Amino acid sequence: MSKRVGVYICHCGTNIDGMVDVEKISDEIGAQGNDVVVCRHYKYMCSEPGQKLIRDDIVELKLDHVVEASCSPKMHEPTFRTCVSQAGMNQYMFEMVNIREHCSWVTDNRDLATIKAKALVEGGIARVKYHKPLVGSKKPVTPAALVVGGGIAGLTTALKIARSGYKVTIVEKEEIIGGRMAQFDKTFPTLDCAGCTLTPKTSEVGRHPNIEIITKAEIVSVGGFVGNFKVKVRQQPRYVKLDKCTGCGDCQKVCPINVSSQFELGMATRHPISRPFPQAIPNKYSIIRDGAAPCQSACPAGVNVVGYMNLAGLGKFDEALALVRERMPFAASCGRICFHPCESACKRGQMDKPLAVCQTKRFLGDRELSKGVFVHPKKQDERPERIALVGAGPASMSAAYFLALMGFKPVIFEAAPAAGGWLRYGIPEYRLPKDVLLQEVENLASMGVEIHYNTPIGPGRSIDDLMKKEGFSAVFIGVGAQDAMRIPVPGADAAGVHWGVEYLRDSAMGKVPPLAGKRVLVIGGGNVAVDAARTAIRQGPASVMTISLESRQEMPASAWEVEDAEHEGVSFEHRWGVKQILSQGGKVTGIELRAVARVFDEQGRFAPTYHDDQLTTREADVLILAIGQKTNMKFLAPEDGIALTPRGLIQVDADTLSTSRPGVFAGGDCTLGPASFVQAVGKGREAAESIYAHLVHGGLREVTPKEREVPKEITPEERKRAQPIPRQEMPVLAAQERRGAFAEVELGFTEEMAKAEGQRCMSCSLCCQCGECVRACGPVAIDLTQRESIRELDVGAIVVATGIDIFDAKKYPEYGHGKYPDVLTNLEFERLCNAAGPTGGKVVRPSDGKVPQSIVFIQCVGSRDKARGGEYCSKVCCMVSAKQLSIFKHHSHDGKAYVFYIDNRTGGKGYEEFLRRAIEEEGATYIRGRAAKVFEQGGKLVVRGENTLVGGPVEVEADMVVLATGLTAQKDYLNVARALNLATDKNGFFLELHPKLGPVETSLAGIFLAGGCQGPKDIPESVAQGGAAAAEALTLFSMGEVEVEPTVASADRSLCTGCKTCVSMCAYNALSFSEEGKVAVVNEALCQGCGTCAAACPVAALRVQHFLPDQIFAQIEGMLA
Amino acid sequence: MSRPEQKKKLAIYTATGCRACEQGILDLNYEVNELGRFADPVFWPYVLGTPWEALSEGKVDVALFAGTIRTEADRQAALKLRESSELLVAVGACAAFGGLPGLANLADATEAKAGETTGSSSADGEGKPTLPRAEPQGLCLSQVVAVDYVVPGCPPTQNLLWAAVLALVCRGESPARLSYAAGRLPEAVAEAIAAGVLPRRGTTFAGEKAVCGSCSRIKEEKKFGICKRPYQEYQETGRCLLEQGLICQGVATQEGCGGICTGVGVPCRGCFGKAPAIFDPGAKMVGAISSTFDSKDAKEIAALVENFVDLAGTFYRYSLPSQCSLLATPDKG
Amino acid sequence: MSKVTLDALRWQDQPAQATITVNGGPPQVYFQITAPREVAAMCQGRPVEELPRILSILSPAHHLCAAQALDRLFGVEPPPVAQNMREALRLALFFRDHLRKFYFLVTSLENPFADFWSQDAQRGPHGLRSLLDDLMRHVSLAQEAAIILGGRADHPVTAVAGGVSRSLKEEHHARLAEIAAACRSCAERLGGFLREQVFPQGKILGEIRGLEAGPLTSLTLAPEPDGLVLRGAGGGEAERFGAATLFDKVGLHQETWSYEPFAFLKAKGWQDLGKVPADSLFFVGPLARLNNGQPLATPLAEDERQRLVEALGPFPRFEVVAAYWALLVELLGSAEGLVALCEVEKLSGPVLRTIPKAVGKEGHAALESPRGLIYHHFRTDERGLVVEAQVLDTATANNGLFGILAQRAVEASLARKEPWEETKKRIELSLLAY
Amino acid sequence: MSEFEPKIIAFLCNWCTYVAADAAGVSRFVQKPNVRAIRVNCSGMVDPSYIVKAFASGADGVLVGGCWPGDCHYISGNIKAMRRAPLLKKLLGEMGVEDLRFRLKWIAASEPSQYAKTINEMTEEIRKLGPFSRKKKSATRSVA
Repeated sequence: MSKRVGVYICHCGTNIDGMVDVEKISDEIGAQGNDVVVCRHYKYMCSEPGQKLIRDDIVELKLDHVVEASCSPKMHEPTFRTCVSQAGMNQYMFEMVNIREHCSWVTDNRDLATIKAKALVEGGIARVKYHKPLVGSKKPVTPAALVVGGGIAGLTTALKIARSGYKVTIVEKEEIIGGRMAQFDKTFPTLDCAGCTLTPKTSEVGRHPNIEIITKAEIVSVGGFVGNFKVKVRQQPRYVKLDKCTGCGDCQKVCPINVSSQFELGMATRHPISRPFPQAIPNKYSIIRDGAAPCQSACPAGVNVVGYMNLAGLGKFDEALALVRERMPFAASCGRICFHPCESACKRGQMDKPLAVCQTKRFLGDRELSKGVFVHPKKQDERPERIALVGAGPASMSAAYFLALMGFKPVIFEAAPAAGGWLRYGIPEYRLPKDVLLQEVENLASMGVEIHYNTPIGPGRSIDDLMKKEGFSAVFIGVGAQDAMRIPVPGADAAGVHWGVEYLRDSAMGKVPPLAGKRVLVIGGGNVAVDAARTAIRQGPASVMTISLESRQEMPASAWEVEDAEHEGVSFEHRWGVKQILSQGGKVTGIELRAVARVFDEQGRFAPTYHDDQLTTREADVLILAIGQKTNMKFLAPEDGIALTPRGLIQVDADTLSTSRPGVFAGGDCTLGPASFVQAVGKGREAAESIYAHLVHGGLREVTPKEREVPKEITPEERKRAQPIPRQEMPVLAAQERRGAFAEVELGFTEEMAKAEGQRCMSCSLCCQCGECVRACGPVAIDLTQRESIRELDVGAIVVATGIDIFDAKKYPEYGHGKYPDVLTNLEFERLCNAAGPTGGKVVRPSDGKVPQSIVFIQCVGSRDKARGGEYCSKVCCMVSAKQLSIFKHHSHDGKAYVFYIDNRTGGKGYEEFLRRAIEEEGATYIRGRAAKVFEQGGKLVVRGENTLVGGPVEVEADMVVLATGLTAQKDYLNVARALNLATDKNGFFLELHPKLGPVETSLAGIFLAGGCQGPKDIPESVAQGGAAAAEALTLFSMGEVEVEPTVASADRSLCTGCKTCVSMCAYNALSFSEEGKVAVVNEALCQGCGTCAAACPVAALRVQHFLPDQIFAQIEGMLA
Repeated sequence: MSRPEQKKKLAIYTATGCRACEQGILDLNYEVNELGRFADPVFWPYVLGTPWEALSEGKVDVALFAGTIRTEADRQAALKLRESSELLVAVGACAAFGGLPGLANLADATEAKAGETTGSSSADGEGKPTLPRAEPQGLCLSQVVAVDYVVPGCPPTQNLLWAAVLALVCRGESPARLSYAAGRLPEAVAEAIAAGVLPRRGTTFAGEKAVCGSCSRIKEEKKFGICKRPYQEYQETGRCLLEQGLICQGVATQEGCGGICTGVGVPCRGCFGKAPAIFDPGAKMVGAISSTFDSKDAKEIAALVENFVDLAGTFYRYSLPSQCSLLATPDKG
Repeated sequence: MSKVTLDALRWQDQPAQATITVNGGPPQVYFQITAPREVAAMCQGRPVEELPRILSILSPAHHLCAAQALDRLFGVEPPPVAQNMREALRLALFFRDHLRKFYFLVTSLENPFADFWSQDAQRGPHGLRSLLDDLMRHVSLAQEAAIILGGRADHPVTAVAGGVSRSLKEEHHARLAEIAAACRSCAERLGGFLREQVFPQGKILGEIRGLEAGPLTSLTLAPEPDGLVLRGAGGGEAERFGAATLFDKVGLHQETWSYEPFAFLKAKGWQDLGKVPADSLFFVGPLARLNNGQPLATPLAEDERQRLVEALGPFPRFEVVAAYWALLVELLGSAEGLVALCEVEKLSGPVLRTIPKAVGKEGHAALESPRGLIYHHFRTDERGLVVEAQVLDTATANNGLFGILAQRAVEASLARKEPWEETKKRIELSLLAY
Repeated sequence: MSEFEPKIIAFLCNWCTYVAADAAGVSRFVQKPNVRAIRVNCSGMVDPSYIVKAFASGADGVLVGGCWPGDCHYISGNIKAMRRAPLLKKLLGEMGVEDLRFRLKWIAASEPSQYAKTINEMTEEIRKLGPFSRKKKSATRSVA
């Protein structure tokens, strides 16, 4: 079908016609026919007569395509599109050819320019024939806005939108709104108080019914499209309920922790529970907590170490013990035998020595035992359910404790005559005295836990029986690993050979063979082996030697235990393995050993190999083989229906500890293999929670999100915070007194020692959750169990006002910021001036508190310096310094102010006048030139620079130096950009749609920018942009619906093979793979029309409307014809 | 048994090529045992020994032409068959796109061995015979004469070959198995066959999408992090070969084969020619693969590209003479 | 001088024609291959691992030969299951190729689509019609086996460096065993028919009986790995050498009137085709393979070989009936081999490929294809791109022999004063057996 | 015959390089009149097929101009262009298109002088290379 194309060529006065022979082109094209119905040229096509020419032709000549050759489409494409649509033609049937900017203006050869212009027009004609009419679709708008950032720009936007009657949600990263402006003292050029201008706004925002503020929150992702965004917001816990907090401040009075205040730029400290300043909005407290401290994360039972150590530091031992008990019921035992991973994780260990956590805990436990009064938290209302617990080891005891607190009736069945399991029969008395254990067991019994001794569970009285016949509602299996692992060693049946775990159990029961005068050999490298050796040496043998496969470093036994054993006279030999046991007349005489080649394979798995040619023997009368331990599963009956893992352990769900039989739970060694006491206690508590959920809620507990962990590396800030107290050393029994005695070796802390140890804690989690504030809070507003949460918001427009950051002055080491305390950044100086600031508004030197007599301001720190900072001008620093020196001069009239500057840029209303006043009235000395260096000389700071106006170097003495640091993008700008799909420039500032015509719009329809996040701005500009962004959002709301551009991608189902090449191309998630259709699907509302997918699509099934391959190919051919 | 009034006259010829296509036509007869009822092969030199003169005995209804145009004799054969046939069908990748023999077009003239014959059009005096002169380069049939239908593939799969015979020779007269033949044909073609009308001229007897559409492999995510060559290790079954880092042209090749090669664990090399909407298969393959490079770093990308070899010989393996837009000469007619 | 060109000879490897010039004395016959095969130009610059797929256009067996050359080039040994799959494919191709030749033989003077079986005498379960049905069915069965094993039948794709690209599925195993058994009984039936009706008194064969080219040297694989053996016409060994040195022994001669070069033994030097005896030529193919006089491992084939030896002597001459008979021996042998190989355990295993660690520089392989010995030799650059690909195809090796056979056929035909049309058929039928 | 005037097709991104080209015009930076620009939304939209098409249709050079990495109006479209260029160059090279004939350049809206410089350099370099002609086989090429 033939097309009817009209071609119009503009002279643009002489702009085009001067260099291009418009008439000639027009005649040639008009003469060629080929679908071109008419070709006209005119002086000014964009003028009304020019446009009318086109409109009339469309109607009279029935044109179906129009080509217009004139200036850049960036200039007049909308004009002509409107023009053709006025004549009834679809605006996309039009093509604009640029023969001015791209042709007549850049050539000086008229012939070549004419050739080029004609080629361009031919390209347009060829292309336009393939154009198709396109119409966008309409979608309703959600009349609510999201403002990201609660600084002055965002607040302005929020207020304007809210006042117009629409809902606004402000998402603010910090705990309060106000942004940078809240930190300022006075503002230029009027020198009025920043707080006085800001607070009325913040408080209006705070109380406006249409505004909701979400503090401590960030945008995670944005879905949807203009008018219909779905925004995910991640909120960090505030720990203080906004609706309950009255702002009375009782909480912060009792807070034991002091950390440096970010709001004050580290020039003051704050309590983790606090508010930055009294007028802050929301005018409520909040707690800053970085996450779980390494010690707490390391503890298998999850004990809040930081909390109770700090309480101990305050001398609040009862509260400390209560906090321990939330996770660890047996403080006295744990304090003795725990392998304390908390101490290994303690960050203070990176500086001097870790806190003596374990011993402090023991102190807390012992203190209670010595008082003889057992305090446990209040039990919940009694419940009818009885829970059976199998085994009276640590796991069961822990579960029983927590079950009892929940109101259940726990009943423990223990095969042995005493409780404690491994604690009782595995751990020698010198480490855990029996009476300590006994008291903890008695305390448990006092809570209503029944313990039946000598009552084995097994066939005859199986778990099945417990549930079916005896009416237990749930069962917990907490059996330990108390059988010795036996390996076939030749000669192991000789008299005098003992197995490690059994040997320990026998000694605990007093059934140990006499060892006096005998040579004892212990085989093994684990804790059982060392315990056995240390037990043996207390029985008066001639010698005790331990032989391990592993080297000293590889040994799994705790290093300090090995050391203690050596102190007590145990000798060690390493890297020998048993070949056979030598015996005579059925009695052991020694052992033959072979050298170990390696213990672990490349993957670190235990897989020993030996040199069979390197043999040796050791003589011995008694041999203890301590090569491992295992759980005896004989107590399980087939009808119990409890599944085991391939390793022979009870199979449990990792989160709920539920076994394969509903209602039966298990924890401790029988599920983990030989593990530690503290792990068993942790599992016991988890099982209790699961049992509670199972019986009370009828389902298993939901897994609560784990608190994030604080970084493991110590920070400089923490080093500063650490109090210089040495670690308290535990008094011990002298080594010579230990042999032959089972008296406890470690003697325990005193109150003073415990307190001192507690004060050593740096509280690297910031808030330690000691609970002091909770106890002090009258309105019960504090909830320390809060966790981060995700909220989803539906909004129609998003205004991004995330603000600016301050350039890090340390990147200019020659200026000495951070090295000399009296070199400040201008924001730090601002806090000094501020009446609510760290000095109460006195401008004094941080080093000595003296009032400075001379201050040097250094301009352009981080600005206009491509090498180290931004290439751009930060815009406000000239005025900031002029303002600050004026404030300084108002404080001390005789003071001298110097400014090293490059250019003074004061392009604002009243700005230049303000600067002139600073120079002329305040008498500041402006030196043109970059300062080269700041150094100390004779107790004074000296600024060396160059005076480029007079030429030559200059040195100025100063009491204080203020660096006019530049403004930079927020450090986390990329997170915001990614979450919102915003484009940024190379400095990290968000890209506006057009630098002049679209300053607050972004390339994403419905997402707007305001304030410093788009580039350095002063307050008036930020406010103006805030207003402009509000107007954009309001325009959207008042339109009620949005037209979705038709120049978007579409997928041809008849071509698409579902290869998924395109899916990862789309930066807007507009492309997805339809599982039903097995084809790609375009969400046209999300598509921005970039065409990346179309270029990648291997079958050309994806196309962007108005940029179809046919159209481009035709244009190429036309241009080259 | 009713027979059509007049059997269609059939011509079958192979120019320069391997004869697998003719074999395929023979196999049709073996398997379907139907063709003879509808068609008289009046001209089939390589199977029946028919001389060229047989062509002058009246118009042929359908000519099935296989092989690349490589010599003067091939060109003459194409012209003669075009002249004497109602419908001329390009059968197989060689006739359709140039095929493997066309690959030789890439080789540089200077690299060919010296002293080899180029064919001679005149006897050299000693009574020795002449040899048809070689064309400057291998061409596909449509570059020499107008072609009515195309049956692609190297060789064409039996079902599509049969579909073409059903459509062009039997014209709805055959009760034979359409569903077997029409498995992957576009609906319009299948309907035309069923209705006994000729499909639109220019129809390619192939599927309507690309090979991926019928390939059994699992596509998860296209992220090209490493360029593997087929001798390197990869999974025989399961995941998409391209996603495993192998160049596989299934993404941009017209379907119809059912993904035979990918199904047996070797990458597609495009014997069905480019998928219908594509301009140039090499450019599209470049676009599709490189777009998914798993890097944003120019150096990393350069290193990745370093591992690609012989793009032209791979992307235009079967279609160099006609579908490589930088080498191709335009079609005739 | 008169000149006749018999254009487009029936079904050969390559498009070919025969030109006969008579210039006074005896007629001079030129067997001309009329289409160029640009193996070097096609392969040069390709990644070497692509050659099995490219070279399969010469014949499907070239796919396997190229894959073997790749094994050597990459220095990898295919796992047993892969070797078995490749061998099974090779045997299936043997069966299909040979069976096709018999189909053509049986239908030789007729149009394959015509009702040539309509005479009542040829009806019935043992008639010709039933036999042809059987042949057709088994060609397509062998084709199906080749598709299962090779992915495609005519241009297989599955043989890759170090093994094969695909494993067989359960249903494939069952089907292959079925096909193999069917093929064996088909071969037996065909053997019976040929023995009874064709070889002794077959009308068709009778006409070209006695057409011989011999005595000729034959080139086959040696029993030891990677070795080749040249045998004299009497079956005696002339020379044994490593495959790698093939092109040291064999030269290629180019004539202006044929696109296909003529292979000859360098030791003897190139001699004009008219020279008798043609002792610079050698010959590959089924007959060449039987020329060693050794018993075959498979019983049916060995029985048939015994019959052949009884009838024609221990070292069959290069004569047409012998050539067809040799095809029958191999047809039986390949069917038997297929039966033996198509067992689940021989064609299944977890490892299908030995993955090469590095790209080698050079590789070669010689393989017995249905039409005779073929040989590949590749050289690559450090990236594994082909620098040189030398190929000896059966069309090249037997080019001279075909010339001689064509000459004999024309002479015989002229002697009987047959029309050219008959002469052409005579040439076609005599060449077909090779 | 007058001097060879190369024909260069330029695909310019609507947001950076097209703007730079406009700005170059506004600033009257004199440029060789050899470039014919096609405005595209993003350099990531430029299908390698377009570039091949341009050469096949008689262009002597092709320029793709996009935003600097990190500045893409469509977040990362230019990264896709950056990924495609080297592989496309390799293919073009095999087809006989010299390296200098196809270029991918990052030219920001703020770099009009850079745009003019690129155009001028490219024109002169391609002028030296001479017209692009499709790889032609010599008629006497031997075959075997």
